[in-house]
Amino acid sequence: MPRKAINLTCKVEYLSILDETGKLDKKLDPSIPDDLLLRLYRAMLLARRFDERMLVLQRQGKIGTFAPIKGQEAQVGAAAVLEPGDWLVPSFREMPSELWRGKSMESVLFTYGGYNEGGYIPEGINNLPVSIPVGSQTLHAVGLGYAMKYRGDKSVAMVFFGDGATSEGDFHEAMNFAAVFRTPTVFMCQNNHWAISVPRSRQSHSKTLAQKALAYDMPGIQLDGNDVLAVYAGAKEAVDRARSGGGPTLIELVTYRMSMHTTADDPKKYRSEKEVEEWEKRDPIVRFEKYLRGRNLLTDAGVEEMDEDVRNEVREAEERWLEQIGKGVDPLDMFDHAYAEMPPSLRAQKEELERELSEKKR
Amino acid sequence: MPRKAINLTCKVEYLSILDETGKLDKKLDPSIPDDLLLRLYRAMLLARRFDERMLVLQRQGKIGTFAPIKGQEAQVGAAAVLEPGDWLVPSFREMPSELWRGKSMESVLFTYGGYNEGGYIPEGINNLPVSIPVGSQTLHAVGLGYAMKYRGDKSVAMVFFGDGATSEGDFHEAMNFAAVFRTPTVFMCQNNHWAISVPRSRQSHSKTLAQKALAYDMPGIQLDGNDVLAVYAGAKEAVDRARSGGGPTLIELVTYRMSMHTTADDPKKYRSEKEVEEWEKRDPIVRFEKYLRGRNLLTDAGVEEMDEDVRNEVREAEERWLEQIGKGVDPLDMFDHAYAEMPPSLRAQKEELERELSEKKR
Amino acid sequence: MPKINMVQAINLALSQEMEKDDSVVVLGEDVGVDGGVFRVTDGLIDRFGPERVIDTPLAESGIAGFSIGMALYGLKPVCEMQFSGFSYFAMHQMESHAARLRWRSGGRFSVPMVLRAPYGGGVRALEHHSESREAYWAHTPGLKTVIPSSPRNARALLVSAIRDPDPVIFYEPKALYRAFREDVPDEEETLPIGKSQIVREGKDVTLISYGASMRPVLEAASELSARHGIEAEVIDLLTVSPMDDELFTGSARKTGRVVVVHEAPRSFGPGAEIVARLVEKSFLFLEAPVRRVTGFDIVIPLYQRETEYLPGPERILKAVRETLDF
Amino acid sequence: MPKINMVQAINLALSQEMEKDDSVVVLGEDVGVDGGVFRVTDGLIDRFGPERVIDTPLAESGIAGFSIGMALYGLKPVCEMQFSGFSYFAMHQMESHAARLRWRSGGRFSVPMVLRAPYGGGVRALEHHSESREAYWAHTPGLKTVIPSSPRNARALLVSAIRDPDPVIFYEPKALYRAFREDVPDEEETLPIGKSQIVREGKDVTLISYGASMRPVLEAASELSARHGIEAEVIDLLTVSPMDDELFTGSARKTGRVVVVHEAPRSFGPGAEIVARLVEKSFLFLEAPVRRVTGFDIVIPLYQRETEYLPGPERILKAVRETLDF
Ligand SMILES: Cc1ncc(C[n+]2csc(CCOP(=O)(O)OP(=O)(O)O)c2C)c(N)n1
Ligand SMILES: Cc1ncc(C[n+]2csc(CCOP(=O)(O)OP(=O)(O)O)c2C)c(N)n1
Ligand SMILES: [Mg+2]
Ligand SMILES: [Mg+2]
Repeated sequence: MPRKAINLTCKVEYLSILDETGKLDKKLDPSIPDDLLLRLYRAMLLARRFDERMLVLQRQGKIGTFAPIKGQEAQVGAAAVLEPGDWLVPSFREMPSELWRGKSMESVLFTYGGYNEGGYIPEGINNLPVSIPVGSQTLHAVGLGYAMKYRGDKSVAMVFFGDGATSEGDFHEAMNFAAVFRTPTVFMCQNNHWAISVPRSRQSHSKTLAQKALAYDMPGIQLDGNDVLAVYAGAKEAVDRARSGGGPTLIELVTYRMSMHTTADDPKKYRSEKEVEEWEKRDPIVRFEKYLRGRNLLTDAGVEEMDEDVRNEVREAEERWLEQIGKGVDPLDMFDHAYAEMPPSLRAQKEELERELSEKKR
Repeated sequence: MPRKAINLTCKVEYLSILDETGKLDKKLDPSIPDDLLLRLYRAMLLARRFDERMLVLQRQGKIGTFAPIKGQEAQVGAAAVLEPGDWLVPSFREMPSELWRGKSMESVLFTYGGYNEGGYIPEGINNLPVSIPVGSQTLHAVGLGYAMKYRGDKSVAMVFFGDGATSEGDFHEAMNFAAVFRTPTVFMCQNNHWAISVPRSRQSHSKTLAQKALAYDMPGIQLDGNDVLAVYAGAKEAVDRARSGGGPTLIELVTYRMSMHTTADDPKKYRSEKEVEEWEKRDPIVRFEKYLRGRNLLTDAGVEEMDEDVRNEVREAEERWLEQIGKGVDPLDMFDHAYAEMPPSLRAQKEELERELSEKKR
Repeated sequence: MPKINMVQAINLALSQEMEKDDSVVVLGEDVGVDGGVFRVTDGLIDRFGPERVIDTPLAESGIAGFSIGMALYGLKPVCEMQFSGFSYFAMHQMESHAARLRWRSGGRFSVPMVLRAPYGGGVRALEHHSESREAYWAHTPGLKTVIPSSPRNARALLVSAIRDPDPVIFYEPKALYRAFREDVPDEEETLPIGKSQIVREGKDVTLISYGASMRPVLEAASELSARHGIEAEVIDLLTVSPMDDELFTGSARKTGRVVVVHEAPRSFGPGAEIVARLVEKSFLFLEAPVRRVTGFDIVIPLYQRETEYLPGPERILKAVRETLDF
Repeated sequence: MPKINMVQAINLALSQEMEKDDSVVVLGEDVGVDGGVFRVTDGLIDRFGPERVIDTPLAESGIAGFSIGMALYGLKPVCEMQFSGFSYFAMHQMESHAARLRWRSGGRFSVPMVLRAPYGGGVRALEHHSESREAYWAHTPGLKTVIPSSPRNARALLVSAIRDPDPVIFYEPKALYRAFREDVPDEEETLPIGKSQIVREGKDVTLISYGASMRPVLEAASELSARHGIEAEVIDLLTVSPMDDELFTGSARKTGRVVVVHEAPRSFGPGAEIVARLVEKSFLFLEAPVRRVTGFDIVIPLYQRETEYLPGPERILKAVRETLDF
């Protein structure tokens, strides 16, 4: 046998539907109903306003360190493809998707405000809580997917993670398991170009992140992550495939972290203002708004009204949160939910703390 | 921007030079000098005989569990490309390569015989000791490579691992680091088609293992791993590239584990005799021998003499080993080399054992 | 009641639970077609099919994380780490997720998985195949760590572990896999997780141990009784964490003298926690320092030196004598 | 002598060692251009270049294994785990290789690396950013685990760790990073690894702690002296493992009463080992049970409940009083 080329499927495509000016590529129009378009727009706006508000709250010391999502609001296009029975497996930059799927803003404030209460997600909402150890949650989405298949449920697990997460071993193991077991898992990589201070180009030597799918003979695609229509269309294709037994997909959303990594971070140390400005031109909300205005689905008045409405919603959530935390917390709660049933030695520790706290009060 | 194909380099080739009948593809002949060809043959034969002998020793209870390498002897073609200043980073199925690089057969017997003495490798031989945790050693070869570059040494680290190892997160992290830092690392995957009972086809969904290089934009190639000439040629290309600053390469050696996983394993539980027979036809030694005979580099007498010679070498090593272990071991040695300097509390433990052993003697 | 060994007893627990509850799935490296490198899962794939007895790719973190995902969906995965020496690859999944998802989600989610792993020395194995690092898991809040010592309690504990609503680390003393047989009833049997047992009553000294070390401990206890007329009370922890200190602190109050035995390295090992609890709860009753007979603070040597590393009956006897003579 | 905080002190140790020895390299996530998320490595990349101050991809096992490889070649890598809560991703590399390669190779190879990681609570951080799991490392044979408690000893210990021929886990109490300043001489200063220190002499009770907990311990000691005339002897372990028990067992022999303090969960934590050593070495001198004032056996709560989780001066005082009243 001579030296011969091995025939491999190497297709990795890029999809963008709305350009930076809001112009639609008609051939690619996913034909989303008008009301869904408006709901998507509103969800993006809500996420933006909530994010802005949290930055204020953080600067005022009312909440602790948090991870802004500014610029990555088009992710809701992916969440919007999911059915209620599907599962969302977020990392820490999916607030927009989590809200879309029914998580409350209060619970986000609880978490960032240092209250474990934020982890609770009401029965019926199939979102996992935020996963902070980078990349580790990808495996959970594969296990969920396997279990869905095992149960004969036609559901899908969609897991979000960053460009940095693709460097973790867990990402690789998850991709491999998903491909081997053909689980209904959609890998949604938010390539926002930075992992704290490390640029995408130094995170991996590969030209794209989508092409990492080739290592597993899994479909991989790169989407314009600031174009909610492309995100929706690409996610839909992957979710439909997964649901119909076609197995997993790796999606790379090409987007940008317009704000700091977290509020503890100073991006000026490692990236240029110019780069940020370039990306500001591609703001997913501005672009989408232009498109909707062009289609007369939005008007000046409509935008203003919606913005007002969204701001109210944020304020009301904040107020509810303040009221709830105003009641104070019981530190003894920290022992709750460690186990289904509290082991005796843990009960003893709880009682120890209880005694200490009551002595302190006296 | 429309849905468009991303232009990626997707070349993955397969190289075989000697076919199963020992026929050479002249266009691809790496033109190895005759004496090296004979040395390679002898090394393969030595490895085979030593492997066979160890199986006998194991069955006699003289050594413990060991991992036979039968069928994977052509790996020495890769080791042969290395300079003494290069580093070999083996897993547990590289006995042939380790011997080629100067490790003694006694030390192998020590290890499998349950003596830690086998781990010691004389100064000047740049082999790491055998690494058992699957895939984990790949990272060491990347660190070695980085350090070589950092020191301006024109050396190369070659790391061996199995098909199963490609599933581990560490393999992925090593590939990524190597590509990002462009380290002089050659990843040598011995795809012997089985990871204990799990066939290659269920270890990964990808058509080849070599294509995993595409995820890192790293050169990847598949070699006929039972063809020592192909192994040599492919490894040389990769080593030369690494040495000249061209960065890492992933090589997949397509070979076969002709024997059991370890002596604790019964392959009949999971694979057919027929499959094994198919691969026996592709025996790397038989094939190479045919070629060398065809070129009149080997004759009946020459083969017999060499075999005799090799068997003697194995016997002598075994005798030396028996002599050395015949002197008995000092169990207190177990405390040696835990640290450069023994911490006081460990010294106390050693003294404790010393007292116990001396009381026992009395 | 058939007499079976621990491998068969674990197999029995798995197959009966799988029979009863289709949410129980078994997964790991070589657990399916091969039946496990120790044959613990032998025959399960034939009975329950490859969807429920899953040969996974070779990736421990993958296996653990994948199991967590399954468990979140309501399955009860019993995953195997082929040897406990490779379970550290999965440490972060267990520490950061399995142990915490109930807490993190305020009770909404739970991870009812079992992570099985053969541990300990004594089988002439290669490096990494003989370690005892149960203390890593025991120190991890949110996990339970269980270690059986006989076929019968292995079977009963594993059934309880599978039914437990929280993640359980189930360390199997591989030295005992085929060491002896015991009557194991075919009918359902469970053992409460979090409870230790007195396996031999005595008044002179308390021996506390678990898992593989129970054999030399019981041997030493027999010898003490037969040769020296010393009656040792022997306690089998069974659950290492959360630790049941009621039983052994009670025994210590009676005997006043305690020896703790395990294979794990001494420092920062489970024995230290036992001593600390004894001091906290039975200080005034202790008539001699508590002795720890354990592995040393080094990597367990390859097998030629293993016997001297492991706490055998002689070392235990010596410690007991010294404790009594104190 | 300039007064500097711990972040600056660690930075000083790194830069001076890098200046002296070109085999010292620094690596980790965001340690280069960004200067580290806590600014510990600030400015190093400008002075020593990106080949020596390496921004790695986001992979902890990768960072550890890569460091091991470098160390095998003779470099002295100082790698950072951005938070100790993510260091478990690297557990297997450290347990299976860093800790063993000297032993495995019969002394031919060594792994002179340092793994730095900020640990502990008290900085209002997110989940996984406040843990104390030093016991995992302390229980691992072949590693050394070092935890400073002040700018000056942080600097000196880190220099010693970098020069140590074996792998050292260097846990940095992030609550102390900027908590106070201390005179740190510009000239070389080292502190022996494996040695503890008496930081306050006393005769009534011995307080043993390390790292972040040294602050509340010293606060409690001052209060005991000022308000109650009780003189506590305070011992700073500095090295958690291999543990220097000479010093603290000696102190216990003097005071007869001991309280151990750490943030790590109590069970199977470092405090247990301290108690075990006390029992082994100063049993007859102990006049009261040794008390452990520690984190609880649960995941450290998010920051609103963190103060109650962490062992503060009040809990320490209460334990001391009870120990004295025993
Ligand atoms: C395993 C792990 N290592 C390190 C960290 C600290 N950390 C938090 S976010 C982050 C960067 C993540 O980058 P990326 O995956 O691109 O996600 P992004 O923050 O850009 O959304 C790092 C290093 C972590 N949370 N988990
Ligand atoms: C991390 C880890 N997990 C599990 C094992 C047990 N084990 C030893 S070899 C092996 C299969 C390895 O397969 P492969 O990588 O293909 O190498 P081969 O044995 O075929 O040479 C397994 C599962 C191990 N040594 N290390
Ligand atoms: Mg990112
Ligand atoms: Mg293989």
